[in-house]
Amino acid sequence: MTHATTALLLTAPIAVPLATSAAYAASGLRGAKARAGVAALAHRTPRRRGAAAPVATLVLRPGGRTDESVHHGSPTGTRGDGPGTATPAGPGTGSVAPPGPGTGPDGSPRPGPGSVTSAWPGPGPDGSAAPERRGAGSVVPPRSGTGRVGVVPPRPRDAPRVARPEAAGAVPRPLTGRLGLVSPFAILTCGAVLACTVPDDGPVTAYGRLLRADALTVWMLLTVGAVACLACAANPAHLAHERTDLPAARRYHLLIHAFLAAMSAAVLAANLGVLWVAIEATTIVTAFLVGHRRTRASVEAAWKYVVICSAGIALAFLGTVLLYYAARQAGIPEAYALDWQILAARADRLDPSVTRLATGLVVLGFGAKAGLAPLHAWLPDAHSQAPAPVSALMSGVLLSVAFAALLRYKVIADAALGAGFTRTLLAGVALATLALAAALLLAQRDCKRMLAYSSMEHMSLIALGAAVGSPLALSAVLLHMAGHGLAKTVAFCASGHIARLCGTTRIGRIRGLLAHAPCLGTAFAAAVIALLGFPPFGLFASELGLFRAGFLSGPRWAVAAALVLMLIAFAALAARTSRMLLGPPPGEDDEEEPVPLGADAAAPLVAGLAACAALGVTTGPLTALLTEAGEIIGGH
Amino acid sequence: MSPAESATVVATGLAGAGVLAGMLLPTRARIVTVGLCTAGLGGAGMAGGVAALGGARWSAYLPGLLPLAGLHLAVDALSGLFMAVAGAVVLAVAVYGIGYACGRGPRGTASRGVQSSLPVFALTLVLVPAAASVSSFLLLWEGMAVTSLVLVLAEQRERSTVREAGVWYAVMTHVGLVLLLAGLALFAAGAGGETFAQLREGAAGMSPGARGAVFVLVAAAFASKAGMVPLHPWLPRAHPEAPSNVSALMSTAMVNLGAYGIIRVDFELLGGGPGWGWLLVLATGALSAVYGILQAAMASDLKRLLAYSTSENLGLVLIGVGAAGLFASSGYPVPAALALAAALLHVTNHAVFKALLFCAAGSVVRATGLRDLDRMGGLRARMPATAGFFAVSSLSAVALPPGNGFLSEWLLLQSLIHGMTVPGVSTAIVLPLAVAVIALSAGLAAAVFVKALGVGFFARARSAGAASAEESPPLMHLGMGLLAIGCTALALVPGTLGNSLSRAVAAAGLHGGRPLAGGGLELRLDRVAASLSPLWVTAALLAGVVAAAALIRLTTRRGRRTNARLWDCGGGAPTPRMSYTATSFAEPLQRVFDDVLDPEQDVNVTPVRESAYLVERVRFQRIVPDRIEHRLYRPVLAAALAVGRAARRLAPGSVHRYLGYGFFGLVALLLALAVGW
Amino acid sequence: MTDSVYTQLLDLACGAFLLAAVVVLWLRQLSSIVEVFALQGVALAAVAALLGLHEGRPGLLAVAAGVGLLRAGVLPRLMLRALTAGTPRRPYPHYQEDVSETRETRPLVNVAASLLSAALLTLLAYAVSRPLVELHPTPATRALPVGLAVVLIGFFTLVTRRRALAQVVGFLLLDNGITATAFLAASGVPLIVELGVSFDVLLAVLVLQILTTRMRAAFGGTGIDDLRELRD
Amino acid sequence: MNGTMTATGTAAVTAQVALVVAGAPLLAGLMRQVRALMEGRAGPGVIQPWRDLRKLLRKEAITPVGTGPAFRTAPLLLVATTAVVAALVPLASTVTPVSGSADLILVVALLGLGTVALALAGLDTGTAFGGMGASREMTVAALVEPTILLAVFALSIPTGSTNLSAIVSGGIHDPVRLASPAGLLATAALAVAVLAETGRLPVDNPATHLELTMVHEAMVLEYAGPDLALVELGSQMRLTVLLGLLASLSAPWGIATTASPAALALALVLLALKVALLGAALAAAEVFWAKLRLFRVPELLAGSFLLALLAVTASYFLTGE
Repeated sequence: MTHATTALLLTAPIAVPLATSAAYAASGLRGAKARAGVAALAHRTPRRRGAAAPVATLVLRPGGRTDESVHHGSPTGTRGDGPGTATPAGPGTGSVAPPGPGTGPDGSPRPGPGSVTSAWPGPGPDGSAAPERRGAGSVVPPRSGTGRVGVVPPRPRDAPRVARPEAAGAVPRPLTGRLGLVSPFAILTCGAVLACTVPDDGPVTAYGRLLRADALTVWMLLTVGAVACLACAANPAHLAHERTDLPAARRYHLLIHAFLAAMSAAVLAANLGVLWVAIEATTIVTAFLVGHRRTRASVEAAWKYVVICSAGIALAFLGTVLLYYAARQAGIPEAYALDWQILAARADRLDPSVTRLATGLVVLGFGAKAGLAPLHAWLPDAHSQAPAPVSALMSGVLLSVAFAALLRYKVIADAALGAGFTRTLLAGVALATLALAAALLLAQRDCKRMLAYSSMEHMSLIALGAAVGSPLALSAVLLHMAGHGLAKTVAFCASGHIARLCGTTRIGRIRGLLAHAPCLGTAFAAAVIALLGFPPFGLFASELGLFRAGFLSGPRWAVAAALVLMLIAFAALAARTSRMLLGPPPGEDDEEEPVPLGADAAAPLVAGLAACAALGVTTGPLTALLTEAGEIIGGH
Repeated sequence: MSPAESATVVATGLAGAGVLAGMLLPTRARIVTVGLCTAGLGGAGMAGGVAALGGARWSAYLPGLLPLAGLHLAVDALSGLFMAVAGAVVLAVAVYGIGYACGRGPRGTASRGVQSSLPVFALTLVLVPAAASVSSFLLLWEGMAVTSLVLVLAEQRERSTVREAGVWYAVMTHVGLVLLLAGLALFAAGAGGETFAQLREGAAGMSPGARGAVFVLVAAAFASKAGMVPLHPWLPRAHPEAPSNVSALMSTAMVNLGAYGIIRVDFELLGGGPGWGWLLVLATGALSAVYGILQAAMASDLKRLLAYSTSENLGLVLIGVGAAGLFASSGYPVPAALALAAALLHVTNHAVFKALLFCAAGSVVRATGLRDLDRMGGLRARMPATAGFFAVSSLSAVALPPGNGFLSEWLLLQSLIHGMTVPGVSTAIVLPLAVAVIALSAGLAAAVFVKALGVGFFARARSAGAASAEESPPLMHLGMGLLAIGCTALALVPGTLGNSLSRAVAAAGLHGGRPLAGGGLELRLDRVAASLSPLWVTAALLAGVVAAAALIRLTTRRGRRTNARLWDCGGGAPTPRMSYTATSFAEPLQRVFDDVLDPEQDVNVTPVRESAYLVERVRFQRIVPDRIEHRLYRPVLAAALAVGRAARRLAPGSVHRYLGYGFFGLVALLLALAVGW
Repeated sequence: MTDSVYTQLLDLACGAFLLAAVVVLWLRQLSSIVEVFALQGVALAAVAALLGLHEGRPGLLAVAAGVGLLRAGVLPRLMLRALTAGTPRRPYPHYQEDVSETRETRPLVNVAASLLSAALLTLLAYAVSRPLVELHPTPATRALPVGLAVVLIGFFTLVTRRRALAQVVGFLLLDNGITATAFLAASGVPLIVELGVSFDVLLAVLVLQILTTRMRAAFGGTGIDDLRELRD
Repeated sequence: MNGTMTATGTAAVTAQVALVVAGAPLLAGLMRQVRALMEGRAGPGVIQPWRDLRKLLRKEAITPVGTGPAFRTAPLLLVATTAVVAALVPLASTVTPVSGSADLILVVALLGLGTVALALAGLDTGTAFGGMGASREMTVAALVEPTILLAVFALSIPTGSTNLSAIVSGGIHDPVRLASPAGLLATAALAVAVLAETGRLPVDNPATHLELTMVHEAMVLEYAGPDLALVELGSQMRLTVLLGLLASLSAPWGIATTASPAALALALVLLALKVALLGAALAAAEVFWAKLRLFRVPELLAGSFLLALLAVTASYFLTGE
């Protein structure tokens, strides 16, 4: 491979998403010009057909102003119901908050149609504006037995945001459709090409050792690409169903692609400092994605997410700084003192006590980002509030990318300190996280939070695998990351559809999903079955490998304890899910027509499940890659 | 291509075709195609198994499948026996299943998910015995678990109890998996490799402690699959709630694999285990046998009764396996081989008659919508064929000649009686008790099946559903007929199995000669003075019946029988409500075993409004709960729920608290590092 | 600059740096807190500049200037803006003035206990950084505990303060501490990393500011205690 | 096995069956007569049961409405099983063509088959009496089973086989065995079990027709005419065979162990005497016994179970060395 090709391959996963992101940003500037065309399109396309349209053409649905205005015109009296009587409808919000202190004594109704609300990202227009009382303003969407999943009557809460039609700049639809999938495919393609060469030719670098791709990188790239493909394919349906207006949709796309770029950068970075910067960048980008809906709950989730993750990851930076200090004192020149490969090669010269401190901080810090205790608490909140595809991306790959960063440090620490220190640390963290997740799953009441805790469970398993540390365990860890990413993506995307269909994410209020919406229910059930670790899905193979390796070489007490805790989590997850899925359909009429799932919504789910199942059956051409990646981290 | 290999390939191919058909075809074609594919798969499995029993061996390694491990398959006579049994049952039940799901069958059974899971489930049943490495075994094992879970949930729309049963099943299965995974992984770690060949070699080098741990973990895991007390609660829930063809498979081929696992891993791979371990197995089997059949005696739900009877029969099998292990570990291979052969024969017999019982019960459930014996009755007249099949299988199940169940229990008793030659106080105490347990369970089994047959099928209909029952379609009869033929063949000429059983026993690592010497018409034991000629006994019985009938014919003045009213004590014709129900039938037994069963009684006296001294209504209720479940599982579940509720306080929503976790984590880490960790 | 003067000045700057962190814990008025934070930024820049002068690295001086600009200039300004945006001029300022919005009235741990905790945390920092100092004892590395202490104090602020802005300050204290550690330990991390980190910090503060605004719109205040809807 | 042996053996089997069939009513008559005499009554005479049977057999066969094949075949099966048992058990000779299959467990199971058939017939009538009888009968049968098998176990230990011919000839050749604690205990346990199996006092009262106490009679309440004759005959044969078995096990002297016809003839005579003696003793004892409450029966059976268990352990510990 020539130097230029290498550079291209290593840059593209970052550059293409960035460019896409920029394109979305630019389209906002050009929006005015495109608007006329979009309006025409909007009138030609009947609203309800959209959900069944092919993926490539269905990305954004323009505002549909006529419809919206109808909803603006709905009497505010119904919306102004007291919070106590209204049923929360927003996905992921289980409780109705009492009115905040600023509600105003008159309980002033929400702004009427056409009123100007805060523009992103500027501050709110006026402190006196009545706070958006989530829950209070939303009525339960009537359950439409004939409608397709997601085509639910519009949510009035969104209405004020669409209230400025003149701001609705638009990217022409076909463009956005392709654009949305370009960057995931770019990542996947680069990963695939590298997967062909790296196992044979060894790692490649570019830009003066700034970017580097070894087997671990390639595996993570493939995982990121695959999950991103699914999530981006699910985006259009999600946005359409959420009735997102164009600027918001554009912001959404912009951020998603920036997010992908940051993750690719984190995976490709050869320099630990750059790695840290990229991971922190994901926090910043996803903060807005978490808060995308701008409800009280989503603002809360975003705040917790940013504060906890930033604080956590700052600790990781402190650890990195200390490692840098140790490296400099070990005689590694400044330019290479954060270079992973060199650090790993010369780790035996690092001062043990400094490295120990650094490693502890890094485990704590990147552990926060990977959803591990003790800084795990952002995870259920953020995952339950983020839009479903974003939750999927965060849970599916962001956690893994953060953990992959941790794995890099682990190599250095193990070489400097011997395996004992990280093993104890990671095993402790893993067990604490697992115990926490299992305990909180036991009486879980919210569907998306349940999935989030399940992510914690799986991340702790991954951490346990890293604690075991043999090549087999590490290969299993990487396989687990991929399998979990795919399965969790499907689960989150399906949970998004479920939330829209049922108008709630409360487990207690969702009944008979398999009877009510068979396709959606089946997909969700299959995803949960995959997450529970049943064959033929990839998680079975990885868990099996992990426990085998654990009993062979690892801390057996930890592995045994993990098995017991996982049993508890299994029971909780199975019991909770069965509550949602099984039983007669919720309507009074037992013979009610089941709700079909649109092709565009179904495609990512089916693809994700198929990929996950394929991983469980065989890794095919990726076997060598997986083995080598396992040996990179665990091979000493 | 060896027969086992071609059987595996054909079975896999048919399973794949069945899955596709289950997903793609319209309802009726789907059911028929899936049924035929599954039946073919069963046939292939049976053929492969029989070939292996005949001495053919086969092994294969597919490195590309199952990431991180690869798939190892191997077939010997022991696996062959279980493959053949599973294949045969699958074949018959699949034919039955076509009729069961078509037409007025339960809605859920015909659905795509259920129909496409069925062939996979059948495939795993056939292939689990062929797995030859820890990973392959667990893969197939879990495949079996997940497909059976889907199948158990088939009728989830109709009854809310299905969900509960499904969760119990899933969780208990997972408990089993956790034990199994831990046990096998420990074994693989100790033996230094995960293929069965490596385990076999490495087992000798393991420390006694490790061997003991592996033994107990693995035995517990398999015991839970076999429905052994106290890991049984899934069984009386899942089997009744599953569609009957699925119950038939689960209650036979699947639970058999629990016994297979113990024989394969604890007996063969581990090279025998500690004596105390086998005592434990034997005790578990004995406990389960008595407990299972007692609960069956109390049950009035027909399928629950059959499920508990499964627990009993597998308990008997484990008594045999445990005894075999005990004898082998004391160095007496001859009685050990006999006991193991008895266990294997009982596995076979039980599979065939229990499948037939469940199929017949399914036929009743399908026709009447009833599982409650108290509300059945009179089905003999409405569904003669089903009643006949149920009678045949009941005869096998009650361990009385000329049923096939008698033969294996006879063999089991023989092995225990002759095991007294093994010295040791433990045998002197354990074996008589085991014999008593077998006898008690046989006696109770007689009561149980008299109840099931007599109350369920005889007398008169006690509900509208039973009164309007219609006979099932011919395909179901065909399936049941195949099983009935199997029962009969096993009952009359068990000697033909002699050589196969000997090979299977040898494959389990017992080279104590051939336990069954006789071939053909006689069942004669080798080196032990005992023999049995089931065919002659049956013939003599028939001759006796014919002679007695002839006697009546000759002596009676009028040849024709005349009908007459039942004696009504002069109080008008007895109504169906007066007849004995299953509950009343079981009442004496329940009083006898009062202390064990611990029934819950509830008397509600409602006085009339005007006066507290006048009674308007008295409501009496007595429930015989599963005591083990109540005492062992309820507290655990309650505690888990309490922990879950309490754990919510860990996530109170306060960002300060969340940051505090991190802060204290950091401080703790720093403190640990500062004090010099 | 002689070594002793350099050491004196460095210790002075570090002392000011630590003191500023402690004072943040002490103060209640949010605007004052921000001002103190700006002062801390100055001290940090001074540390960097002193190191640059001592080691004769002009690059480090430039970095010092940048750090000073960001942490003493841009970030405090951003925070002040958020603060003023949250307290609009009302026609009658004395009437219904919402004091709680601009003051950290009742922190989770009261001020006295906070200060004691800060003392303990500082001791912990000294204990922990012993191996760091021992690895390469110089005047700069001897001051390393200060950086760690500020990290811990920053984290403590983050945990105990109820106002959104106070939490932001806590986060920035944490970050300042890390930057100081980097300077003291190894004269700063490589430039590209330093740039990336600064950019990230800036963005993080921006994000937090925007979220504060949204919080105010949604909850009618910036009390973190109100954020308790998402729980199990 | 040479021709004469086969011939004598076949003759022995035939003679056994014939003796049991013909003698069973006589035994019943004898027992009733003994009882009547002891109670101070004249008694109907020893052959009264035969007269009853003849009377019943001549009546027309009656099928109660609503009963099915189970009801009709149960009497046939009862007689057939007992006849087969009579052929298998070495009552008169241990050298018969079927002695190889004369397994004690098989004998017990065959008797159980008869019980089950009758119980099903009782349920088939659909009356409260039938169900009640079946339920009680099966309860008792289930509880008797462990005792019987343990007794079998104890008896088979010295011989090392459950084959009845082997046990009996072992007893003939080694009489000490019979008087050993194990042998005595086992025989006692078996005796109790025989009482329960045959529905005699104190477990069941064959003469009662009171609802509260009926067990066996409740089951067969609907039978009439030839069917009832078979049921009666079957029960009497059962008693005879079991008493004969008890006699063979506890006092095997005189049973032919060779193929000589003379020995066989002597054995048959001795058999009749032994059974008559046992029957008379039983009848005499029944005069002094009261029927136990149904729910006290388990205590009795538990006692006999204990005896059987002691027998096994005794035989192991005392002879195992």
